[in-house]
Amino acid sequence: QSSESATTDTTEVTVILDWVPNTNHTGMYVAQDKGFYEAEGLNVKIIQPSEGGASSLIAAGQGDIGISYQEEITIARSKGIPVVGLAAIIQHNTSGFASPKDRNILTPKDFEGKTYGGWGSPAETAVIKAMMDKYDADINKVNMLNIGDTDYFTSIKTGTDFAWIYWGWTGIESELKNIDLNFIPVRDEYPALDFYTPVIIASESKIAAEPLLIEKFMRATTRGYEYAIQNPEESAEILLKAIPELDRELVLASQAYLSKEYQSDAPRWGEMKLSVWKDYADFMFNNSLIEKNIEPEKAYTNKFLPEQE
Amino acid sequence: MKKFINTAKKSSALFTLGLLLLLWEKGVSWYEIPAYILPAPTQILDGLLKHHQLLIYHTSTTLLEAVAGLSLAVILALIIGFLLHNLRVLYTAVYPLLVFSQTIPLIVLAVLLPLWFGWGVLPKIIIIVLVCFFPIVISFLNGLDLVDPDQINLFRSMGATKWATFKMVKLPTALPAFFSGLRISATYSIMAAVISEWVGAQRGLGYYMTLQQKSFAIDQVLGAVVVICVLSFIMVKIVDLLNFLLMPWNRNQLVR
Amino acid sequence: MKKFINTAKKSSALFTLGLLLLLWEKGVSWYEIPAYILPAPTQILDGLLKHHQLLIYHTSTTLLEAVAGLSLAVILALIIGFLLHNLRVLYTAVYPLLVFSQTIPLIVLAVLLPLWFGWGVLPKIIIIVLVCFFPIVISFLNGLDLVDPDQINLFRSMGATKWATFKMVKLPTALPAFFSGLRISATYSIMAAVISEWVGAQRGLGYYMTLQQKSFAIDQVLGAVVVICVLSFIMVKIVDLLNFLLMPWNRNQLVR
Amino acid sequence: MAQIRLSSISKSIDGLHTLNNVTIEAAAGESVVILGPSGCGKSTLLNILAGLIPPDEGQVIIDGQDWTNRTGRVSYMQQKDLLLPSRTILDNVSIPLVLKGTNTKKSRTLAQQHMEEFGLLGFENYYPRQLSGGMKQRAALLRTYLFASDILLLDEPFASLDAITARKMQIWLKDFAHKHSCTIIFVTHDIEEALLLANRIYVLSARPARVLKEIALDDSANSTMVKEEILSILDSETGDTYN
Amino acid sequence: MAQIRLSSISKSIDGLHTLNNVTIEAAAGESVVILGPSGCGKSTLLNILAGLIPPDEGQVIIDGQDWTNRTGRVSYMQQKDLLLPSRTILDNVSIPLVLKGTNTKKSRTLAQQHMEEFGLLGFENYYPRQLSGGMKQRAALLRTYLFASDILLLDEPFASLDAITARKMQIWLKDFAHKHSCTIIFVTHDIEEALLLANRIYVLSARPARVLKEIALDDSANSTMVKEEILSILDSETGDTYN
Ligand SMILES: Nc1ncnc2c1ncn2[C@@H]1O[C@H](COP(=O)(O)OP(=O)(O)OP(=O)(O)O)[C@@H](O)[C@H]1O
Ligand SMILES: Nc1ncnc2c1ncn2[C@@H]1O[C@H](COP(=O)(O)OP(=O)(O)OP(=O)(O)O)[C@@H](O)[C@H]1O
Ligand SMILES: [Mg+2]
Ligand SMILES: [Mg+2]
Repeated sequence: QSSESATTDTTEVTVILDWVPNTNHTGMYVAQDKGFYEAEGLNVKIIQPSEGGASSLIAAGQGDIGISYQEEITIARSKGIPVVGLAAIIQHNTSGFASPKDRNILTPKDFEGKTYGGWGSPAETAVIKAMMDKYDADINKVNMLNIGDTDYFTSIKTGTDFAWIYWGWTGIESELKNIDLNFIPVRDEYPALDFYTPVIIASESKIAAEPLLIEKFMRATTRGYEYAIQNPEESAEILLKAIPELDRELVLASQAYLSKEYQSDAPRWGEMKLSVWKDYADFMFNNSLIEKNIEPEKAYTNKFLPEQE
Repeated sequence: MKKFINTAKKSSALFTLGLLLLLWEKGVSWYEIPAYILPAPTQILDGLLKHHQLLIYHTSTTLLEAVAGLSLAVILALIIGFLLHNLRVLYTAVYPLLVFSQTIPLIVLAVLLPLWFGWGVLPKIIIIVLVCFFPIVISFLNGLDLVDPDQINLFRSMGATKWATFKMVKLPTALPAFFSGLRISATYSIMAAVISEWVGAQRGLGYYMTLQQKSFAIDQVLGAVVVICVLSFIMVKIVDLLNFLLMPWNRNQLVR
Repeated sequence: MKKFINTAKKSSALFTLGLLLLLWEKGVSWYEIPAYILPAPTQILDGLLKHHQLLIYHTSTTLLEAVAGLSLAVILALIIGFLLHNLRVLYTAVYPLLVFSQTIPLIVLAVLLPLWFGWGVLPKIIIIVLVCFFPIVISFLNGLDLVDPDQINLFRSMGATKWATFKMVKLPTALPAFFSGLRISATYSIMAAVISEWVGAQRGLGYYMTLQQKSFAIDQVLGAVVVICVLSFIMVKIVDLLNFLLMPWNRNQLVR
Repeated sequence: MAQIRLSSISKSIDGLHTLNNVTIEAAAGESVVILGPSGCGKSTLLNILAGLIPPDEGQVIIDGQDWTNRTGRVSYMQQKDLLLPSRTILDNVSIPLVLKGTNTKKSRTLAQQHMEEFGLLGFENYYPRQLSGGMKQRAALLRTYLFASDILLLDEPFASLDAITARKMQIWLKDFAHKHSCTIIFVTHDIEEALLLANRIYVLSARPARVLKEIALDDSANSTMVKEEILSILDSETGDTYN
Repeated sequence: MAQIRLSSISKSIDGLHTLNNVTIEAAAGESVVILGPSGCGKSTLLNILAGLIPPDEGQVIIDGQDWTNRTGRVSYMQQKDLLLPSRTILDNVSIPLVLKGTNTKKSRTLAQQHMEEFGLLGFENYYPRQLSGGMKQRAALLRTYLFASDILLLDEPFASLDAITARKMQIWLKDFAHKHSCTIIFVTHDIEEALLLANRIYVLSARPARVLKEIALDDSANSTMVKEEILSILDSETGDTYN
């Protein structure tokens, strides 16, 4: 952690993560380690939350910056919880449906007759249905099982065939474990599902009240992610130094993969497109995942991202 | 007179509850707290009514699990209590481990159990039994130790078998303690069932709460909490009723 | 002789534990169960040793929380026990609500509390106190009721004040019950602290366990469970020691 | 003139008529024994005399003053020793002094001076559970005596002792009362005990208790005859053996 | 010839020498009272006689047969009534019959026939806590009687009753024993009780108990003199009052 040499006007910033600290968050740990936050006069505290998700906590003022994902933000906004996306940490949705090779699941058609291990949310059902519909496959032939918090590798040993994973973490772990997987990326099958995950968020009131603070935070964070993009290995070490509990191999491999995915094909790191917000909101609305549609242009903003040098 | 006092007692607790709810309601509207942070009691009630069919559906599952788990815990507690009481070797070897088992955080188990026992009803029942078994068996064992050794001597002098002595002397003596343990377990049974549903359930109040929570419906989450409290209360009352029915000789001591 | 039996008792429980561990170790290697499903005890031990510095770091946080929460629970239980015992109105109005509070699943609270109380130490302490307070206050109240009314009459006949009677008669009489409640709370205190870290934390065993679980390191998760069990055991032993020190008149009854 | 006078006391407890117009007197230095069957209301009577409960009717007069429903004048010892298990013998017996405001150290010193006479010397730092029944009763007596040494109410103090130990305690108490000229009101259901200790015996009826007979015992009284008399009074009174 | 003979019984419990070469006999139909101070080992002696614990030395001979460390021959009633609170009076007293294999219904019918003699008629379906102390002791006596009607061991059966009730029970028991010509071994620390009930008294010493004196009470015996004799024996024996 950075030394607290900056004396007078350091501002405390609390960041609430979406999950346990992992390679998605590297940029922030880099910014902390390299003194980027300090340079902006910020003292950043990173907290791992409960299962609750960051959105309502951020809206409730229990934290300044949160990490969320597009689906959560969309649901939150449709319920009148005023949170706004500030940057997409990863440009494309790297999640998909993974299954051990021996289950022979090559396309969504093959989901039929298999057991899916999920966390029981209607959104999962909608996504799987959308992908299967393309192949005229019947979602009713999928055995949907709620496995809650159980990790992927145990779930496939205990009766499930496929699950929805992030390649950047679980997929990488499978490579380390030498478990051969078939992987069907969501965005390949259904472009409207190429949503942003994870996303940095803040509440509307925070943005209105302290735009300067947000700007400073985003400037430093951007530097952090840019550094991570260029120096995957060193960044991984920085994350490991901050969170020594993490598995070294996994972090190194994951970071190598993710550093290429942070910015990907976008003009700058973090930039989001209206079409992605609109398409996914429409998808959710059409599938009754939200009761009323949102105004996509209000759900996010790129204005706190620093201009390209 | 006694009846009156009892009624006064009950209504006094209800009064406090009412007062708290009123303060809550007024506080929420006074400070303009948004519903996604803390809904007012009336909003929770609205939510309950709106979702009442769903809630009945999920509640029935949870209740079934709780009753099944509690019943199993009772049976196990009786059997293991009997064994531990009669085999002192077993007692010293197993009892400390039973105590140890209570220190394992349930949520960790909730995550690990499916690993070993799959996704069926088994891991759920294990969690409920683990929660409910302990208070019953401890109280039961304590109750069995309350037996007057002279009473045992009397039965020995009359040439009674060990089993006859257990049935006629020890079991009835241990019943009140057994029931006070069962009462505690009944209080926790619903909560345990809900926790067991945190992982790997397709229905039940725990599942319902997770879902509602993920969609920011705190009113529904708190609604489910209300249902849990009420169910727990009913479970306790059922135990009290059983207590009353099974111990006719003890009846006028039931008044609390 | 007694000493010998005690040693035999303890070693008998240790023997069972050893046997179970051995079965586990052999079973895992016999059935070739992969470590990410069920690691062998030796693997867990390896993990413990590998992470021992980290574990000490996180354990110290959890232990501190547990001790703070438990202490607060004790203070609250003494104060509220005193008030409820002396003000019957309060007793009838508040007691049923206390019981009700026990039926709320902790995980729900762990999710909701940060929403209301933020990230400081407050929501953690609330959870620990909620778990630990109840057994102590219940036992304490029961203990206070054990006082012989004739003893009270005697003190009244000597013109003793209510406070003097409480201090000299009721408190010492209630102490054994108080300690048996405290023992239960001590057993649960570490577990409660771990759950309280579910609420959102930067360090502590709960935080560590979540991290390890999400990094697919079940051996480390189980290692943390071992640490929790051991800590809980130590907490209980500390309570037993306090019990021994604070009740010199009761000493030879401590043997279990 | 009587030092203690309970005049026309009546009392119902929980709707149960317990005392029916009971009048009892004791002169200074006298040992008065109240004898009555179990459950007749003897303890209730002493409770009233000690000021712990108010009578429905009647008055408690001590030294000419009205002490009805007021505590603090007389010392009262119940059937059980009621020693606090959490305190040593010395701390137990010094409780009345501490309650009256004497500091702990001084109370102990004062109490210590009586340990020998009560046969407790050397046991000051023992806990009650470490003593025999007789010793515990003597400790309770000492505590009673230290509260107020002139009037002692004793409610079946020796009922929990075995017959042989009880007899020794009775003899000790008789000597003690004589030496310190205390006024003693002694309640019992044991006729032998009453005969041994009393200057005067009040025989009470079964509940509701009323005074059946007042018997003065001077040196000329033949104890065997008095005993027969009391037995015949009680026999005709108690009625149904079966309840 | 003696029906019961305890010959040279010695016993240590937990390293505590309790019985020291005690020899006691009882002829058929005789009431033998064992009198001794509290804690001397009276109950231990009865436990040995009932076969509940083995003596270290000595033998239990009943009707010429060796019954050492064997239960089932004599009936045994302890100081406490030991009625099961979970059963009605009728069910309580029929327990010995049920334990011997008689079916429940028949046991009840058999037990019912004795309810009147034991003064329990009409209380068959009451629970023990609903009865007075005297009635509970009679129920316990009936249970004892129904197990074996010829030899009854009674361990301070009336010690928990108040003196007046106890006296009535003693008289009732005396008549009963006479009528049914039971052999009774009666343990007590109450001299009056011993004098009333006994054909013969064994006076035991303090622990370790040995027989200090055997006193036969025929009609010519002067009870006051016997009492004085026993008291003087015990007084010299018990030694230190303070423990
Ligand atoms: N607190 C009470 N509540 C209800 N009834 C009571 C209470 N105290 C006493 N009684 C009843 O009042 C009657 C008189 O009781 P009390 O204790 O004065 O009798 P006693 O003569 O002292 O009896 P004992 O010889 O058994 O001590 C009894 O029949 C008893 O049942
Ligand atoms: N189970 C036991 N464990 C240890 N010591 C015992 C036990 N039973 C009795 N004793 C001791 O043995 C001695 C004799 O006990 P026992 O009960 O036979 O005496 P007792 O004459 O019946 O006394 P009491 O008149 O009080 O009933 C006592 O000093 C007692 O302390
Ligand atoms: Mg009384
Ligand atoms: Mg005895």
